[in-house]
Amino acid sequence: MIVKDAVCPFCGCLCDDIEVEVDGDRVVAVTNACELGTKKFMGEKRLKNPILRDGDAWKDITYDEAARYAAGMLLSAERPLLYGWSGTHGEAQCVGVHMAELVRGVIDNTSSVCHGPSILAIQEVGHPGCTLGVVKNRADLVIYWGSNPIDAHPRHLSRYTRYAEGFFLDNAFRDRKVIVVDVRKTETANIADEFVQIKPGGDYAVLSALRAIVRGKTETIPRTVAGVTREQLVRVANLCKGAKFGAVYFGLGLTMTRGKYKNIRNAIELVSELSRHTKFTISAMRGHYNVYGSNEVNTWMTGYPFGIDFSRGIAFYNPGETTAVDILARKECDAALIVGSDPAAHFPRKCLEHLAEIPVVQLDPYPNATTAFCNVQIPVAVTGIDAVGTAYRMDGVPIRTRQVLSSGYPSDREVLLKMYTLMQEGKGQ
Amino acid sequence: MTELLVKNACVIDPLRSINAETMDIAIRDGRIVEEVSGAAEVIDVHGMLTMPGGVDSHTHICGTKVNFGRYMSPEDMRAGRTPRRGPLHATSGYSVPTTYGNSYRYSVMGYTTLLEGAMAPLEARHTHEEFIYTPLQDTMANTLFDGNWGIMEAIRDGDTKRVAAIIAWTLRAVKGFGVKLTNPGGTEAWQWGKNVSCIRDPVPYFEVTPAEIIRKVIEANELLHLPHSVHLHANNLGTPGNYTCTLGSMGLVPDLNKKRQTLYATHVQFHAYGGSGWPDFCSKSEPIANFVNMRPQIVMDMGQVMFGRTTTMTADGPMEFNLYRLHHEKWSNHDVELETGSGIIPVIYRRKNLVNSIMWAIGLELALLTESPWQCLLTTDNPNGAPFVRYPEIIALLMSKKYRDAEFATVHPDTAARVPLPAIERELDWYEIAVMTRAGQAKALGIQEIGKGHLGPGAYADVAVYPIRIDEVDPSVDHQKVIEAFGQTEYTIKRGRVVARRGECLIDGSNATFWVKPKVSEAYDMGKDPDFIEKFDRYYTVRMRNYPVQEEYLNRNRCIETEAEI
Amino acid sequence: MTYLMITGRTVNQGVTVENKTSAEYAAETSTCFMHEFDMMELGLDDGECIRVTGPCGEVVMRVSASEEVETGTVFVPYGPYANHIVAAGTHSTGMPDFKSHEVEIEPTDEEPKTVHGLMEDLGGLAYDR
Amino acid sequence: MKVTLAMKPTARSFIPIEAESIVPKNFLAGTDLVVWRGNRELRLDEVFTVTVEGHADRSENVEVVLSGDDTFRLKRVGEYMEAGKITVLGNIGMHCGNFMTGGEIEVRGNADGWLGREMGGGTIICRGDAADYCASGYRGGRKGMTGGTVEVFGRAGDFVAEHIAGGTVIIHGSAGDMPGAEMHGGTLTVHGDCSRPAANMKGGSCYVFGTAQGMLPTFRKIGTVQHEGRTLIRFVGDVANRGKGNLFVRDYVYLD
Repeated sequence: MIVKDAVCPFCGCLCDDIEVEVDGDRVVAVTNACELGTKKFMGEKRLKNPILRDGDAWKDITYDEAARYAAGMLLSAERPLLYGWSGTHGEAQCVGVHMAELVRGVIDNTSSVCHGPSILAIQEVGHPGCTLGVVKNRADLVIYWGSNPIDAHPRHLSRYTRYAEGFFLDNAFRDRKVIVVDVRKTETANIADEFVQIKPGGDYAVLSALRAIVRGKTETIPRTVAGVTREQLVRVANLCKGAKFGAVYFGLGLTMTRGKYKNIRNAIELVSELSRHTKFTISAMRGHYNVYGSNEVNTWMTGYPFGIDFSRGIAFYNPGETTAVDILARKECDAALIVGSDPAAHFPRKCLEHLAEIPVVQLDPYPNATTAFCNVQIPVAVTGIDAVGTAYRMDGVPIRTRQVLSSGYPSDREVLLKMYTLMQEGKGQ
Repeated sequence: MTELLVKNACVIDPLRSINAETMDIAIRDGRIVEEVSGAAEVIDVHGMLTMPGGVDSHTHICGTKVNFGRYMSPEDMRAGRTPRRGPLHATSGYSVPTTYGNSYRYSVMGYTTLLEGAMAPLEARHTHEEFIYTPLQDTMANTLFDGNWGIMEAIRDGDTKRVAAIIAWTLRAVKGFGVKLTNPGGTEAWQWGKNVSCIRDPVPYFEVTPAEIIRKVIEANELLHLPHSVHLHANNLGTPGNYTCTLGSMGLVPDLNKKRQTLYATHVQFHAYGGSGWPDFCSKSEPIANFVNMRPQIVMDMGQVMFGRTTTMTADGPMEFNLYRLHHEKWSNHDVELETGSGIIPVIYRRKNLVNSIMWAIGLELALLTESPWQCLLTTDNPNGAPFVRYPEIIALLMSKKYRDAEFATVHPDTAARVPLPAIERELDWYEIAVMTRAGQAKALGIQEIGKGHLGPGAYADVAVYPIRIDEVDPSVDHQKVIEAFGQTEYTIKRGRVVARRGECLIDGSNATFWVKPKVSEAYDMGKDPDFIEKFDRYYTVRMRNYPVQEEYLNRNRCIETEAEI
Repeated sequence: MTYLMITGRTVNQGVTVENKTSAEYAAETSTCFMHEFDMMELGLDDGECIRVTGPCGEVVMRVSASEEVETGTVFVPYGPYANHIVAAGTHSTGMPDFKSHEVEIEPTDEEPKTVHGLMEDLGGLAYDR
Repeated sequence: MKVTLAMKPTARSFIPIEAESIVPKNFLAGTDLVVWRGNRELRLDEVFTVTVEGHADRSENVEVVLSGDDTFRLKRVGEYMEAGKITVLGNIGMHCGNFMTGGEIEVRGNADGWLGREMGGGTIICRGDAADYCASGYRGGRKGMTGGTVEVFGRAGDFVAEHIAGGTVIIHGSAGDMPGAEMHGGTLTVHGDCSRPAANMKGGSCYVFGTAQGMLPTFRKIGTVQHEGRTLIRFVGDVANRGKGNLFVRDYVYLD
């Protein structure tokens, strides 16, 4: 059987033109997807059933036993952390928020170590953005800043920018200029019309300098800024002002470096300044396929996109205090539920040392690094492969993923609902 | 079977011409019935003012743009926070509250039906997801067609039936209710950083004018026999002197429908400005209201501004950018491929500001100068003019000259020379308020026939009982009592269940979504049109098969089928 | 010698990320990409082992020559090896300095640990079935 | 009246305790107050040994003294404080003196993040170091500190006085990255070194008596001035942002 127009649950591009050939309960071929997506569809070695750590050994348990363990753990905790959420569908994320409200815990998603700083910046200055198709059809200038789509979002270039057809571009490949700004000469830099190489930690200064130049204050700028000559900065500023439609895509090269959200704020303010001259937009290159969905769900249900602390009943938000890395490193939680992410692979070691000390339950289809710190792991279906559900693309477009095969695994939502029901009973509701 | 009897209600039900009659309301299984058995639960309301549940025919509560307003405003979320209590979820926010916050607060004010004013088709799934978490109201979504490429091309080709066919396909795909035009043509121009100045400016590349878009989409809307008329946010919102553009747009509208208006002009306060710039900015509510008084084919809503902090959000991207350049506050914009766009900025309307004072006056003037309350409905374009929790104050202002004068004394002193408000003596009565807050809204939306906005047998049992006796309170004097009464119902009954009582919501609820499926002939099924399919595949970034919103996204699915003429 | 360590996504990290117990994932995420001049200075050949010491510990990786990194800078794919030495401080923003860590690098005869080994060092228990 | 709150030693738990009830005013009505450890409500005397000496009928006459080894776990002490005095003998947790409008808080040890966030008046003295976001604003907020004084005798972390719109902040040691970011009013003085001061400033004054590392390229150099016996270089900016703030530094280094 061939499933057409399947939705790839890997990165924030959420490509929805994938063809998946299925033989029984196995994917045998994937067409249109990039290497990352293909591997995800072809994934193997799932965890077969829920497991419980019993001293220095693992034992198999039932889904009911696992759900009871999780519910009990969350109900008895004084400050449980409910973390992850970017690797699951929106319907499951909604249950997660209700759980956090009920047990008065902290709910955070992977954006705190991804584009959380971008959100902090947007909260200061807003966000002039657009959907990907607007860029595809119009942009004659695309800037990748601190992002390397060839490795992280391989089809971004072919579907939306460098190699994409555009309604308003006669010859898109020739008429569309690409600028890459990075500290490394990445593979993406090799396909750029202009590469701006910045000294590490210098993004903020370069962005400030560009803003000043766009405002006609070139004389204030020193001869070089973070390794970039003033001449090149002026050239880039002129390319931007001369474009009919410019689009900036930024990545973790801005969010993870010195200054964090201030870098993004500066980039957004550059785009707002350019909007006085021509059309310009800016967007984040989001990693997990549904990290934006967890921001959206959290926002409509709690008012905040990530890092929400319900300890006091009402929602409190303060990234840096209510975000997972900070809480774990400061040992400020006493239980953790992990869904749709693998913090043990992606968090600094100090966080892992605390995970080793507290009870942890994880929902994940595969054994992963976090498994080692779990008291219970519950295998679930993979959204977009053996479960359906809603995901939000990096530009905010919601797409319903398709189920391409049946595996018999329950979805995240089903498992979470089972836990939530037990928790409501535990709370006498 | 569940039965409820609301006894001794002082009922105002304008769609049935009932004005303050004391009667009992019988409810069975969520519907109004003639009578119930002796086993029915009885609520005696002792002569309190009782109306059909409130209907808001233009509010922004769910979807991409609203959620972005929340997302970018953690400072707004610090207000209005409540913890989870019993069946109720936590809430946050003042001007852009969480979905639960919106739903609970509307319910406490007696509202049971809401129309989300602007849904981008490509992002419709998001609106529907949020509807599910707006549990205490039934919902429907106006669908944006202002910058739709296919429609502009069909208009350029003079093919009105194709315009209708694209609307039909899209409404059905995205589970939309009505046709919304926001700054028609302007949102497409904005994707080049440009705008259209008024209805005769051609849209770049597509070479059609806003006037053509408005007229052809109106014709298409009527070909499809949609319950609601075209819902227009006119060009040129918020600029001095824009009233001529508004009159020009209204002048395009023929009278095509016997049951309802042919055009719903929204938040007209923002479109009734005189002057050649900010220095001579003034009210032009009189020419607008006079024009509407002579044209039954037009219904408008106020778009009232109230002083204080709020968040503006609209599909009108270029207008928001102009606001940003005025305020230099934070600014968000979100253009949607082949369809439309949106913009968001926070604002504070201040009494000390002359322009803001004039805006405040204009909304009230429109309501007071429009002779028929059926033609000017009460809204703030929530949250653009003010959050909807300010409605009770607006009702009191409309009912009391004394209250208006007292408020007027606190606004910018130069306002008097720029607006007619101080000379207007009219005070609206309870019946007129009932029209403007439910009956007129239901009629304008075309949902009275499916049982909304009235209390006749067969209607949805959505009832608002306000803790006030209208034979004892003189609204022109006791405006404070009016504000209190409309701020908190004694009972809000939704689908036959008491969902809110004296300011407290009681149950979690479950909403229904109304949407429209026009039935068109095979020849006009765009799902099978090769040109439509080819353009979709080439220029959208979502596959056509993945575009339609599945019925799984409708909590309670209420499809309204229409027989189209194509 | 002191280097600036940047971590980030690579295609190989991405294709193995759903199979963290695999040798391929361990191999990719324990690779330290380095400029060949820096390798010459340390006397390193492609594939040799290095001890990388960061603000909160040390970890053994394998070096790989790369033209993408500048001298003085090394690049390590996201994963448990780099994170073994990344500090947890976030400047109160929620986000650690994943892309701006000073590290010391020296040749070593030790082999990189397995992912399981790293996790068990921190108090975890590997699941290996 | 002197209220002494001696924090009881606790098990090895680091769950923060939110104690916004600890403000002088609340003790006028007694010590029957609650604090929260995570999601658990606790009586004040479950966490502290409470001693009251003397009597007061106005907040001005109340001094609260906090002691113990674990006071670094207390958050929000002195929130919305209007008058009186709080003395913390050791370290204090996050958000001490949030929204404070009057009175005095003295921290003898170190203060964790967000010390004096959105402060409107009064005085905070920190004898040790202050962590990140000292005297700053809130996420998404337009305005940070609007009045009062924060004086830190040790070092300050990153983003000190972010969004400051009024009031005075003095750091006797060095400050971290981006002190005075987005400042639009008020005065920030850093006696030691810092990096990237006054980023994107619109107004106000920022003094750095040490070296400004990574000096931003978008400040216009005006010349030298004498200030409190020091020769400082005066800049105006941030020109990226139509800013008209004043930045004075002893010396500076660009990232060139």
